[in-house]
Amino acid sequence: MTSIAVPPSAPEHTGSRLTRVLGAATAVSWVVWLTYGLVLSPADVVQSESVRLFYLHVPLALSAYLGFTVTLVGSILVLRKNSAFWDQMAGAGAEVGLVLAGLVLVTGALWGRPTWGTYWVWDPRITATTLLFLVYLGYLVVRRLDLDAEVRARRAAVFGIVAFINVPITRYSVQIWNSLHQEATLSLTDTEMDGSQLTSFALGAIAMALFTTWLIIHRFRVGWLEYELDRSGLESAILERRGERTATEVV
Amino acid sequence: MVCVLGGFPALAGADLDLHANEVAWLRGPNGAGKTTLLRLLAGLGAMRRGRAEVLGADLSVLGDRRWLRGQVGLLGHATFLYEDLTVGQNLEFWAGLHRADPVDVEAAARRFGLDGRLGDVPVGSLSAGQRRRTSLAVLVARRPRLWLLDEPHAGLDAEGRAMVDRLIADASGAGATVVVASHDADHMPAVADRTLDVIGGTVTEAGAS
Amino acid sequence: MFVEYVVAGYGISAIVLAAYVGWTLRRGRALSRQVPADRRRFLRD
Amino acid sequence: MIAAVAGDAARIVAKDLRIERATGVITTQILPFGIVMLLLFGFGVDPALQVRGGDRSVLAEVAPGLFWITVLLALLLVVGRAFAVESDDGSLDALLVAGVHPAAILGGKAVVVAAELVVLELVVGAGAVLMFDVTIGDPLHLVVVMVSTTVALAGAGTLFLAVVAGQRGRDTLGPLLVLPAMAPVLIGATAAAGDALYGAGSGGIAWTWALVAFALLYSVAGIVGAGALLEDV
Repeated sequence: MTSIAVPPSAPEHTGSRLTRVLGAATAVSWVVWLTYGLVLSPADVVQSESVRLFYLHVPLALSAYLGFTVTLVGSILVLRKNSAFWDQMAGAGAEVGLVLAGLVLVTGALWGRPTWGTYWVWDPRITATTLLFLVYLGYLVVRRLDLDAEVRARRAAVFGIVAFINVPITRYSVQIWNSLHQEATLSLTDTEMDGSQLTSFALGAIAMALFTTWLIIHRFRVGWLEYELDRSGLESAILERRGERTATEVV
Repeated sequence: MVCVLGGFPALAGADLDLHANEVAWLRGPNGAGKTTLLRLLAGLGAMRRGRAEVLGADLSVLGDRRWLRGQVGLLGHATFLYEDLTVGQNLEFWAGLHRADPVDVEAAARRFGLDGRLGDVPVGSLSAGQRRRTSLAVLVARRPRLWLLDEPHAGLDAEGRAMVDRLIADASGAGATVVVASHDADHMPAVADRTLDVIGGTVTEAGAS
Repeated sequence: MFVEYVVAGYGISAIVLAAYVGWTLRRGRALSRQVPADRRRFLRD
Repeated sequence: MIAAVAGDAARIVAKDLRIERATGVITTQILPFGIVMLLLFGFGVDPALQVRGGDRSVLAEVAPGLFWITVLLALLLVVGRAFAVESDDGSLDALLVAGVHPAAILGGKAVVVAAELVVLELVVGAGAVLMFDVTIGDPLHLVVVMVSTTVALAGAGTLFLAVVAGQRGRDTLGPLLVLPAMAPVLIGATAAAGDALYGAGSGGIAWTWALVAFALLYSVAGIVGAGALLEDV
């Protein structure tokens, strides 16, 4: 772990120059993305206005994968280096990813209603995404087990690594399904895309990835502060524990 | 050394040096950290700060701890026996894991009166004292270099206690180190070479505090 | 057509993300006041 | 060293099978559970119901899925039992103090779980053939599907339950960890078993390869991750 000398005026928030730059970039990219995707680009010939939900849905999904990838990388480094830093990073990635994955499901359902006439279809990717959501929910519960911090970090890391197999399965579920079933499956990505739609996706993917990075850094710092708070609590607990000796002798 | 269990510093500072064929008695109130110290010495549990070497194994190194675990005999509050298996089957299983000599296993069983009919009785229907004898027999067959005994006399009759005392004497006579955590103030002074006080997660030589 | 679904999708997402961001930032402020200054590592770049 | 780990794992397997012989938990509790599930499926899905234009009953058609759901639920019971045997009287710690490598503990447990699942599968499978009018088109394919699925389930179940071993709430958290992660295995096993029973139609051999991959993945993950899960590092 790199140890950084903390100047006397340590900030009383989780912002820094990096997050401010990222935050500004996020704001600009969101304005561009939303203006183009919601106002300038034309409605789809087949799906009409509801195609605009897609400009949100797909970037959310990609960013959720980004969060889970941070969890994978963090988990590997926890096992290799016993790093508390990467343990908090893994937790931040999973929590942000989980929030985004939840919104993927909501926007997917809202897109499905006008398109398919129902909020839920047994589309392989919808099902897989729901399962992915539950897998990472389980990961976050493991992170809250009442265990020694390092033991918990390692157990969570094993789960964080194994759980990741579900990310590519989800990402490619439609292709996997189609290649295994000869019959065609109605899927979210079947529609032909034109230039303006591709632009909307690309802008959205960039905008959402910037936002996700910004958010993961903030969430990591919150986690790190919690970790430090636990540790300083531990210091006083150790002193108190040693104090039992003198207390016993007085009695 | 500092050892933390679930956010509670069970062991907050220990500094001790044990020699071969020494019998050390850990005494102190409940919750003082005796059990944690024994687990730590057995290579279980993680040490969060400080340095410790047991039988030449560095406790902060995982590989060393794994090796150490194979060298020590730990008898805790739990008997580590399988209730549904017989005394003989339990002995056979644990002796097999320890790669113990079958001759030693048989001798150990005889020594604790576990040969004969008792050998075919499931552990679940034994008395607490008989279970403890079975656990001790496993330890004896294993011939560890470091014995870690947590309240070995608890629940035993006079004869059983004498048996434990002889066992401790034999082990240290054979060159092993024995660490005993016990509340038995009448009994232990005669057995132990050294007395250590464990209070509030700290360990000190008796009389030196 | 279907504008209401688009509005609902973007609206719900905005509300959820705003709530989560707000929770994170506020918690960060509250915690950083409790943690001693010399232990507030990784808060700067 | 590998020989020592394998030897210890074999000792643990033999010991657990001995305990099973003495207690009969699997034969008197888990197998009846499987049979009850068969009966309940028969009540839930009318056995007389036919797919329109088909020559099989609906129950026979969905039998592969019901079969694997039964196995998946039984997996939770079987793995829970495998860990309960050890944590009853501190023997998990004692195994470590005996110098047993964590991989031998998890590996031994996985083998026991797999063996018990196989017994369950044979009984429930025979029940499905008798009661649901299931026919087996390609027995060899079915064996491959059953073996690879069993290994994947046993490996993953042991691995995930070890994550919560010794923790409060493990009985309720365990299913949350195991079931969603096992969904891809369930889908694959159902499709591949349907294939083996009624012939190609749902993907040929590809799902079977996927199952073999899952079996390898979870076995390797369990062996590599055992130390991180069972030792207080």
